[in-house]
Amino acid sequence: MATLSYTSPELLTINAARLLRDGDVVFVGVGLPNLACNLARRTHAPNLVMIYEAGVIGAQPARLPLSIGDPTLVSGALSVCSMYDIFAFYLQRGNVDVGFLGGAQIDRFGNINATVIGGYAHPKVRLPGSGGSMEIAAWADRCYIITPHQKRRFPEKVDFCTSAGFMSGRAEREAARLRGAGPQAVVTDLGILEPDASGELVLTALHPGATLEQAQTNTGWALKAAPELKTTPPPSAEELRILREELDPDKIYLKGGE
Amino acid sequence: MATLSYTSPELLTINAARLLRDGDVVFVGVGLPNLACNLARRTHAPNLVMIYEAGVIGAQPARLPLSIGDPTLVSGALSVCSMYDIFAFYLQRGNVDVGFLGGAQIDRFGNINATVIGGYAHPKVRLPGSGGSMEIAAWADRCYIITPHQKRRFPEKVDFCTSAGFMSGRAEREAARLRGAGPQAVVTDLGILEPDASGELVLTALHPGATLEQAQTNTGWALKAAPELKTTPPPSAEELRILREELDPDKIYLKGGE
Amino acid sequence: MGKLISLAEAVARYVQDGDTVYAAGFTHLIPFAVGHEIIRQRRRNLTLARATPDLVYDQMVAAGCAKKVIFSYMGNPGVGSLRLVRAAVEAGELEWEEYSHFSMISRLTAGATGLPFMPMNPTAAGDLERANPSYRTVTDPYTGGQVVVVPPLKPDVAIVHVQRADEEGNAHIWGIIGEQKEAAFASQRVILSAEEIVPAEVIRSDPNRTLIPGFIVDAVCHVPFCSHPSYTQGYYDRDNAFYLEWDEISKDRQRAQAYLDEWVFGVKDRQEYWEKLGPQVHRRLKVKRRLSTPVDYGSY
Amino acid sequence: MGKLISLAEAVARYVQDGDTVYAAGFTHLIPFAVGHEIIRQRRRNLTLARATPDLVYDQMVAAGCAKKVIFSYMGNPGVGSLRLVRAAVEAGELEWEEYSHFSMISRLTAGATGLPFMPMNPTAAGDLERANPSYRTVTDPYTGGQVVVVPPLKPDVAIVHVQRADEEGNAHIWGIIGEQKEAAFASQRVILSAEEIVPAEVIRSDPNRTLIPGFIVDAVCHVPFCSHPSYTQGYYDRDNAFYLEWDEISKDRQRAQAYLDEWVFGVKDRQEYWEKLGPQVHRRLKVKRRLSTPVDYGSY
Repeated sequence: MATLSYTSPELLTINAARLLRDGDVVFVGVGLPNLACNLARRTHAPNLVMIYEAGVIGAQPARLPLSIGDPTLVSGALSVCSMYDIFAFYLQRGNVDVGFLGGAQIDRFGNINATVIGGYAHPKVRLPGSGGSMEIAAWADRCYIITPHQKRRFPEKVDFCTSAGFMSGRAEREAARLRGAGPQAVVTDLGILEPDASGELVLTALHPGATLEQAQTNTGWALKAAPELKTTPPPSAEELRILREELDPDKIYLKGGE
Repeated sequence: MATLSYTSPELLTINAARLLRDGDVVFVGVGLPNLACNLARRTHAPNLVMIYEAGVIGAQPARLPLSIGDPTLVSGALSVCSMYDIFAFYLQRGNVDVGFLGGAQIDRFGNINATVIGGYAHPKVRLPGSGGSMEIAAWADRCYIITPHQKRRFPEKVDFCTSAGFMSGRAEREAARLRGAGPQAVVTDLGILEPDASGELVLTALHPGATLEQAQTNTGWALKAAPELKTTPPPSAEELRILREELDPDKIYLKGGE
Repeated sequence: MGKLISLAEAVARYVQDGDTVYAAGFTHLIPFAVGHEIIRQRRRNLTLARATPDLVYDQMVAAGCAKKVIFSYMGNPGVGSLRLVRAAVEAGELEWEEYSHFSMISRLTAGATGLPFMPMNPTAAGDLERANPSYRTVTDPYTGGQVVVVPPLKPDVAIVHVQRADEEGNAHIWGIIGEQKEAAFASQRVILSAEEIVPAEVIRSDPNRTLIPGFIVDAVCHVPFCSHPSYTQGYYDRDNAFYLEWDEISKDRQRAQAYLDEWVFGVKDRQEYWEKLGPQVHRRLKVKRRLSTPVDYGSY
Repeated sequence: MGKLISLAEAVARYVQDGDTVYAAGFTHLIPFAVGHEIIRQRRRNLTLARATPDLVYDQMVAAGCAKKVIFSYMGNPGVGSLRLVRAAVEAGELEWEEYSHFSMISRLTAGATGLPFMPMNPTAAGDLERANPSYRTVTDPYTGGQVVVVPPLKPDVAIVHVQRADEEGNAHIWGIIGEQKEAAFASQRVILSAEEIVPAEVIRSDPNRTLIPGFIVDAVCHVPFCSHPSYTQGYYDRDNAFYLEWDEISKDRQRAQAYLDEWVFGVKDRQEYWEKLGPQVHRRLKVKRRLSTPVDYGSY
């Protein structure tokens, strides 16, 4: 069997899509999460409901949106509501199953920093800030993170906790009585990290060709492997076809990588 | 000059209409307040904005509404919003100039009872309850009350305080830091009561033909007259014409009285 | 299995004895047909929550469905008293819990948005706050003042009637929108009835009009004329004559019972009810068209 | 005098040095033309509040209008960093106050509804709550737990762009409605700009679409293409190319200044700006019609 070639963003997107379940209500971001959701809808999760923090529910974008507030998300959507309503009636009420998160740093316990590198008052690098991620991380039932696997992105501890993962460990999150269960998986270009019983992110799967050593070298803490380290099935021809021909033919998000 | 004859509801409505100012935003009830507002719009206050607690702003009813949620209030209105919004964004925010109130009892300090006659737990008469009047009384800048002048309606103290007037006196209302200034006038079929410096309702005007003694006999406390007791101008031919020919030709609300 | 089922099936499946029911609608869109079906299926010990109980709760109380009402204005709108609920309360036969409109709707909003409470500005009308221990206060951390709060209301089941919905329950509502959205989001289960079931394309042609998304809806029922004697904006008028007539009927428990026997137990469903009303009533309640000016969403 | 005045006059009259300004819009309907007019009139020491500062605040900061930003996501939506605001913050030249989206919008909602604060469920992301003392907690009187609250935001002036309004400022908005309503109700003054000024009958044909009532509006300005490079749903597309281009321009203060000289100071008003963009851009941003299915309000 010939091995199919694929880029790093394609690998990330396909593995993220596989985490979604049919019927999930997903708080979607632009870029790869948007592609992942649309891929899932065209494969195993036709009843996925896509929600955007701009207030759009059940979008049917006719083109790839550049921003989370693109007009193509609105025309033909099922519903559009105010920003307060999308956060209050949908997310805070507990109507969102899945949230996608990103950030400059993700630490050992899945906490995310999207605010500053360095000190808060005099930041070395000022990042965009929380947006909706503080609440998504707390209130969506499950959260997924898509990120390249780089050491600077995976420090032992985030400089600033924009969005709570398991904080100092699962017990602390449980004590905080947050609605959501916290980060369930981090999809990188090397594999998949999932929280263990203590809430620490451990490597549970490697993508075809990637090694544990690679993953450990590119992680800022002593990354453990799960007892049963799996290998993810390679992207299928159908998954790649949908991504390349239907979802991002101009390679706006799928360019780059190897 | 021939004296025009008019009924008691006509007299009440016309005197209430005169209290409204051009540009006022008014929280309107059905019945006489609705007629009073529409009369004011057709006379001295063309820019009056009528708001209904059902969530309707700037109604242009083509017929007399029976209920506060009549469809004729909606068709052709400027705006319709939810019940939460009409109370929160309009009334609580301080966007309402005038509220009309009613109740089974109005006491010496303008407190209103629309809840129970007798004790609360085992009421002798169970009335409809607050509806919106608890908040209207507190948050509209000025409140007006339209009521027949009867002793049982004007007790020294209400059995139950559904809506705050001046409570035990102006000082207590001021201490409660309510947004609105409280009841500014009670229009009865005998005259007009207004709060004095202490917040006590005193008779400030008599309608043509009514006497101070009549008013006192029909009030449950020792009703004082203002130092300058005025007489209200009698209903004009134009006011009566608009009421009878344009606003309530079928005499749905204007029947009764003498 | 799809969500589009008969009203009888929806009530059988989603309304249980002892439930807290919120039949939404401020004067408009009151789901009488669903109330009647609940009566026909003889549900008991319900807690009936509604800002304005209206005639539908008067009828449900008369039929013995309720053990409690939660309300903020217990009247026959535009007419006067709600005689049967009132009589039951005065006779001590019915529990009640009472709010102002704003505190009632704030409770529902807290329930719909997942909040532990909603704050309100002070009204100083302390008697109700003292009578109902659900009113509490918190200390404003910015000024040190006292702020009145109310707890969330989370009914077991919301009943919401709308003008048009698709088979999944994505619903367009216009006219007086009352507390329809809040009731649906606050409740554990949602029964949605609609004057018209339309293709999803109609809903998608105007997403800003969709107040209730299908994924929070459990049952979708096609029930034309569901609201009578209340009304559905653009579909039929409010039957003011019946609101006045009920004021007479409800003076006498026997007459009320006879009404239920004839108009609720005596008909199979809303269609039979509507036919029984007859052509004269149909004509009287008919409404001429007055269309909204469309808006352009653009093709992107 | 009427409210329908030129944008230049509206800014002259209602935006003062030192004001807190909320130019509303979540990606959609961002009032660039008003931001540019504020730059042209050289307002200073403004506090610029907005959930998503977007390019318009980058430009206003570059022009020296601002002393402070209040925000919850400081990015170029879909592109990356908001370089000029970021540089000013990193250089310590600009004060800032930071929230999450929901706490920002909760602040605005508290301001719009006259509440002393709005509660939120816990997020446990304590670093921001520690960094920003506006976050406080109250004790839940029902459970004894701690509840995070934020105080009201009450800007001096809200700037809201809409699709269509009548001369009194009664405004129809559709598509992404963001925080337009909350900003208008929260603010002391409201400048409303509209793609189209329509007869009141158009507004009255669909009252549920009216999110902002005229009586809270101070100035109504007819400003077609006000939102470019943002967009107005149904009227023109988002100029994604410019959002990408600004990412280059804003890498260099000189280039940003040259942009302002040419496109803000170099034009008299939005009409000149739009003409200067030229027919190719006009064509690229043109949108085909996609009309909503009308609804029937009925003639009562």
